[in-house]
Amino acid sequence: MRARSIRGTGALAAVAALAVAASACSAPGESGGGSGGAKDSAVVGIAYEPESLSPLLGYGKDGNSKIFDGLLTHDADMSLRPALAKALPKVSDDGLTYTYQLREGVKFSDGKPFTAQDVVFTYETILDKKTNNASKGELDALKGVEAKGDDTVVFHLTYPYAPFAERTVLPIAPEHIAGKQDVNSGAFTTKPIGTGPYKLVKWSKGEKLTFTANPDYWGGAPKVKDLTMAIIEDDDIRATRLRAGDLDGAILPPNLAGTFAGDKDRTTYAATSFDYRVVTLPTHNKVAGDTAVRRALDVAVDRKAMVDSILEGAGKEAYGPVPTDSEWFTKGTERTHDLAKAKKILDDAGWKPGENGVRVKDGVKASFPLWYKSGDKLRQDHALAYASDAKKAGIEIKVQAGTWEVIEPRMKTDAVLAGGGAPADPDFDQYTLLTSELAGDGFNNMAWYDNPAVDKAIEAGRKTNDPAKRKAAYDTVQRELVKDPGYTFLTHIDHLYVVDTTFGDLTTQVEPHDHGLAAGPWWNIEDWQPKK
Amino acid sequence: MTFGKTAPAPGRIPWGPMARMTGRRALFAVPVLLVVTFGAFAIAAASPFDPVKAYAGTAGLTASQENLDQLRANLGVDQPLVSRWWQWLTHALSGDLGDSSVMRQPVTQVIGERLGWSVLLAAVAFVVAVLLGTALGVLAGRRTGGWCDRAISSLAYTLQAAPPFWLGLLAVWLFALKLGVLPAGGLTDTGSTEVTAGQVLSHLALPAAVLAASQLPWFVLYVRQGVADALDEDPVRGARARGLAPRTVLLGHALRSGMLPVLTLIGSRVPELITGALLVETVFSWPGIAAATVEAATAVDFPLLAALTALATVAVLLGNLIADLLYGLADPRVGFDG
Amino acid sequence: MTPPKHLTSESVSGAPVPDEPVSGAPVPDEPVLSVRDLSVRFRMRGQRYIAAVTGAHFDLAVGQCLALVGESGCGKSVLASALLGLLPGNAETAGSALLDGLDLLTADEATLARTVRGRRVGLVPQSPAAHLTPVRTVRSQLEETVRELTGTRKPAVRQAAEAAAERAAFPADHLDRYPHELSGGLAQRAATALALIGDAPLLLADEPTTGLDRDLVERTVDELKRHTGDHRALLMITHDLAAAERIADQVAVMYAGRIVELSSAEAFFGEPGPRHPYARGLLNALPEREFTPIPGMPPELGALPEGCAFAPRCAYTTSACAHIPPLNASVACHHPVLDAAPAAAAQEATRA
Amino acid sequence: MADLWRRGGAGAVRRSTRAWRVRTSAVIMAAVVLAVLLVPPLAQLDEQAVDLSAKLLPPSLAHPFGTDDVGRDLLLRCVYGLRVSLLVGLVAALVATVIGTAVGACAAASGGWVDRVVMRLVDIFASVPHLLLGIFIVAMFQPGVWPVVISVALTHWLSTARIVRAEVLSLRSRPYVDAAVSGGASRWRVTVRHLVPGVLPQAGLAAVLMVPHAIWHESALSFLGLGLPTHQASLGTLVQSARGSLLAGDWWPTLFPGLFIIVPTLAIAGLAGAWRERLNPRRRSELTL
Repeated sequence: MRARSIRGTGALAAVAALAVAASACSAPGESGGGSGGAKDSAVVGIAYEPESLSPLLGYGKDGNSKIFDGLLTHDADMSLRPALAKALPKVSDDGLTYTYQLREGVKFSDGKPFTAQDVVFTYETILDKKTNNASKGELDALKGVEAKGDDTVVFHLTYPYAPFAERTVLPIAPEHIAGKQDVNSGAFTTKPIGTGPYKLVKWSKGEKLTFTANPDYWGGAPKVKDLTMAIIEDDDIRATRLRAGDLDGAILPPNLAGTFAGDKDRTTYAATSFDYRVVTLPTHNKVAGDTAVRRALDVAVDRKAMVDSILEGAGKEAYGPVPTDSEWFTKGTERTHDLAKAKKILDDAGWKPGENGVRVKDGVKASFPLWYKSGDKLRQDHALAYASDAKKAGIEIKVQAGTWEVIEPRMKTDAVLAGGGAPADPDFDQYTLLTSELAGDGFNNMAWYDNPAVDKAIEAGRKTNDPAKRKAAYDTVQRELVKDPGYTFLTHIDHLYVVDTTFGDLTTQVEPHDHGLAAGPWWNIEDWQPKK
Repeated sequence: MTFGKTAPAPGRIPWGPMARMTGRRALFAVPVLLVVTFGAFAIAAASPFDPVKAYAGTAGLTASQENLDQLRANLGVDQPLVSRWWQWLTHALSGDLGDSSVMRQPVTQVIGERLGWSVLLAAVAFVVAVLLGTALGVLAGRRTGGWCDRAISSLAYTLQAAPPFWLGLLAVWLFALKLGVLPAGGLTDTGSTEVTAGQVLSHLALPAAVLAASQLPWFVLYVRQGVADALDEDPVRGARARGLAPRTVLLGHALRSGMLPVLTLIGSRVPELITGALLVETVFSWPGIAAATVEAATAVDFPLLAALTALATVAVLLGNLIADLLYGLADPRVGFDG
Repeated sequence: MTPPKHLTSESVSGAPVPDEPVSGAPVPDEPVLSVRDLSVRFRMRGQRYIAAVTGAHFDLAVGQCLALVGESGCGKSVLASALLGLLPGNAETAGSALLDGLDLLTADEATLARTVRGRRVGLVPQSPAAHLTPVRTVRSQLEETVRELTGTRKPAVRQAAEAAAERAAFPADHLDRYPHELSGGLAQRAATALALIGDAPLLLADEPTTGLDRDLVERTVDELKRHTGDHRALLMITHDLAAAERIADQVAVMYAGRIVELSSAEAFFGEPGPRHPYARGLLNALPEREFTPIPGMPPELGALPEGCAFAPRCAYTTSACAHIPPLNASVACHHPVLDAAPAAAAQEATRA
Repeated sequence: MADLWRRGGAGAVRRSTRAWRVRTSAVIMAAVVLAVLLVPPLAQLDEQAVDLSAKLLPPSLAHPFGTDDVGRDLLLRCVYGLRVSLLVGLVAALVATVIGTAVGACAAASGGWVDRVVMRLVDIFASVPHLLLGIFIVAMFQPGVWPVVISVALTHWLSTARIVRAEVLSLRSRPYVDAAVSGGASRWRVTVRHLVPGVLPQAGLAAVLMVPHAIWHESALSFLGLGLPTHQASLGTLVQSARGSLLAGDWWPTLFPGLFIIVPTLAIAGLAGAWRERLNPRRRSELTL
């Protein structure tokens, strides 16, 4: 939506300039393509912008923040690799101590050296109650951080939390700057300094973030010198501006990405993801809380049609939070579309066809509302398709739109078309989505799902480092979800990015639901080798 | 009326009366703005809108109650309506219109950066609409009931019924997608580092054309009516009887009298122009103030919305003033008394 | 100023001689305008027609002034419009009006605009201020007319316009005023100045004295007469008999769209006086005469009575009046008033 | 008497195409009303029903307007959209007329400073662009059907108030009102019993003329994402949700809803124009839209 901003009196000056037919005036932004040689700048269009750029408030917590580095980072296969740490951590046998050796000679972009104290400061600040970090629960297992000299950091856990190393991708903030400011509102939240491959030049809120390469980056200076991330919420406008050559790359929904299919100058990348779309079936709704209804809906829904049409093939059918191609997926839990079976389940459970084909049981009509966030076309289309499928089985689902402010208070009884997904570890999704103690806790466990067997399995999975035991635990969860599907998982959606071919062949990571600044083909933009 | 008064010296602009009229209008604007801004606050107060949650954004959804309460106190939302309004007003007078939550900038900065582009778009569209509308209106009004009139009037009525956003979308489809001759939106190519007049002009063409098309019918129909009526009146009869060429009669007499009612109503077009700009800027992602208004509304950005509503009111009053001044200048029978 | 091309004796002599000279009026030697059977009707909704002028028939010679008199709504102004080709779109005409060999009724708009209006027929309109465009000064409209009618170019225009104003005795220091800022007399002079620019052989004055006070009326008509001189003809349409008496050479009386009497001014205002009962009634209504108005109201043109239109108001009505009387011997009446003798004689005569 | 008549006037002929226009408008409106009333119960089709296998089909015999990007028939969607938009427009126009009539009648009946203050407030209200005020109201009250109706109603009563006030003032000078007043009736009683019925035709005309405006506003708000939810068919949401398809080159989901706004608007304007001519024969030159 927001086009390039025009600073200060620039706009008025331009009016005047036009009036006298002058040729040019000050530029609206400093980004943009170089005029010759290898393209050393990139402008990419993204849909959301972060609320803050401070790692202490949650920015870049899943790694890859461009401005910062974590102790570890992910490679293209989502395997952990050392970053600010010299190597992967040494884990004690009881799984309660993680020891990291730090990389030497790393400097923040202001020239000050990076030390173990910065790591301790970062983690301790996040855990501080006064810090408004919404995801501090992810470090629940962490008891304390300890610096041993300038180059060693030791983490002590309260319980052996299996995926802990995955959490240490979070970016490290400089104590000498952030430590002197109010953590929640200081200048650091908008003008961050880090060790990462790029330095922030300017953040025009709601419009774009401009970065320039960090020439002293410990991993080598990036070839793409200038990086602009244009924040364009509206998909149509993003597509239009990409087509107009305004942007070098952009994330697009499937239907719009499809319009670039024949474009020789642009390549479409489909990043597989853990990003699922799901219908919550609230336990406290008389219809949606009924196991028979849940099971019927689970087989009545035509996931393949959704993938083929709504996602234009860019995605996979989803049967749980774990995508079917993940090593954590439990083979055999796929549900095929079977309308007859759905009807039989309902018939057997006593849901008899009533007026207008809507089933009734004990005077209760098989009908419930389904909310989606207004303006989200992908969710709207999923919701409408789901409702159409349900109708065929005799369940009436009334699709409603609203903002989160409207939807949130209704989540206890009304179904919601929700999304989520974190690829790093199965615990990340399943713990928040399915454990009964998180029922109704904000956007955690929105369906108030309550299954003791699942609770037990999740608890077991997160507290052991033994891969076999973990696999068994998550298999249990996925099998329980077949028996009592408190959510109808619909699809895992591929994230589609259309990028100018001059940047060569790019790669993508497996992406989470919440694709931040650094997801997409530009996850490793510091390593790009632009063509001439 | 100035009947009986001594005639003003020919060719001299009556600055004095014009300045006095401007002054009177400025005085009238004060209560209008007070009422409008107070109305905005009253609507906000009556609505379920919670400025605290709006300020906190999505973080507000998960923020603790304690946190929200603190924010509530900081924002002064606890105070009664009148004192909040008064506070806003006094701050506004000192140039502080608050911070826009959606743009994450001070409201004054948002306005400063975007107003110029909106004025450019609106002015170009308005001038095109006036010129083209006058030409078509004269063509149609010259011979009402003729095929030319019917074609032009039908087109005008149809254009008037067509929503500008729909016209805009079709224009994008045709000119940007099918023909590929004009850019579909924005102000400049993002790839370039300068705002060049050429780029702005090519990006301006479609939105200005669509905005002009949305304003055009009104001008066409009023000029047509004005010319047709004037053609039936004595001054034109007199001019024809004098043996003036038809073109002179049409342009020098019928049009000049016929344009008068149009002039008086030009001021009333400012709201319509703003309405059109709201839609056109959104369709073409023109970085103007109207597009910002829509964004502010979608995100319930009250400080920005309130300021922009007041700004729009000022624009309307200004439009009325300019129209009346023009009318006074164009028609010597009318003074500057209003 | 260049003299208009058409004012040559050749073209005037080329005009056809009227086929049926009207008796009772001084026969003009050089008819500038000859009107034959001119009728105008308006087409209304539903195939209805309103006859505004029916069978008008007269000649007008150089140096002559014809006063066309009648109450308002009798069709006088429609006749003037017809001569200028300024009738509204729903009007239909019949007959002819020859001016310099050109039939004004059949001429197309381009001919009328380019060669007739302003150039061969100069109009001094009714309510002259209203016939000027209100948003332009008198000077600008004078200069414009000078430019278009005489082809004078830039530097000379200003002077030519001032000369034109001068001719009509319009004061030069009022040239930069707007029409609404002029007094009635000055507006009249401005209109006259405009009408004279094209040096037209026929001046058409449509109610030139409406709204003026007595002194001004006299001055205005005197000026018109002066401008007519001996090289122009003046057709003055008026309801003001006193004004007509002052300058007219012939008088035509119109009632309900028809010319009911056409005679020399001498005979009309002096002895034997008007012969049509209506004309007589008009004259007698003047304050300096009997000061007795004609009873009743003139009929609406859309709802004319059968037969003689004046019959319902006429003291002499007989059964013959059920038929429309033709214009014989300059009067259209079945029982014209022959002299000032009692009407009874006339009545007797027609009954016989 | 001449028997050969010629067209005499060089001026324009104003041939009346009015009757033709009124007839066409009436036919279109009748079709619109019938479609809107009858199609939903007769169609027995769920306009929300998604058929993912039939997405974005161009216009054909089976789908005269084509289908949208989730395979819904656009003709059906347009009819439903028109139904919703028309309903919103009607209710909004009705509410606005009631407000306008009440305010106008009260101002005129009270006279004096009340009249002046009220009409001054009306002037001030009129200084805020309609759509902007609508946007403001909807933004504050969350998008939805009722906020849209309210915002359209609250921005459209001004002209009705002015018309009604003027009409009441002119009616008040009529003899029968004088008679009622001298008969001892109170000012309010006179207003309610004698004046309000007298202004109803004008108010009704204003209401009808307002319907296209209201539809227009609804569609504009919906298009901006501030009106009805996008899955609910209204003419505005249809254009809004067609945007993506249009950028992909599929023109029909955008074209037809727009025509559904234009055609009824013209038809209503045509009928209301005829009505206005009957009410105010002398003000023929006034424009109808």
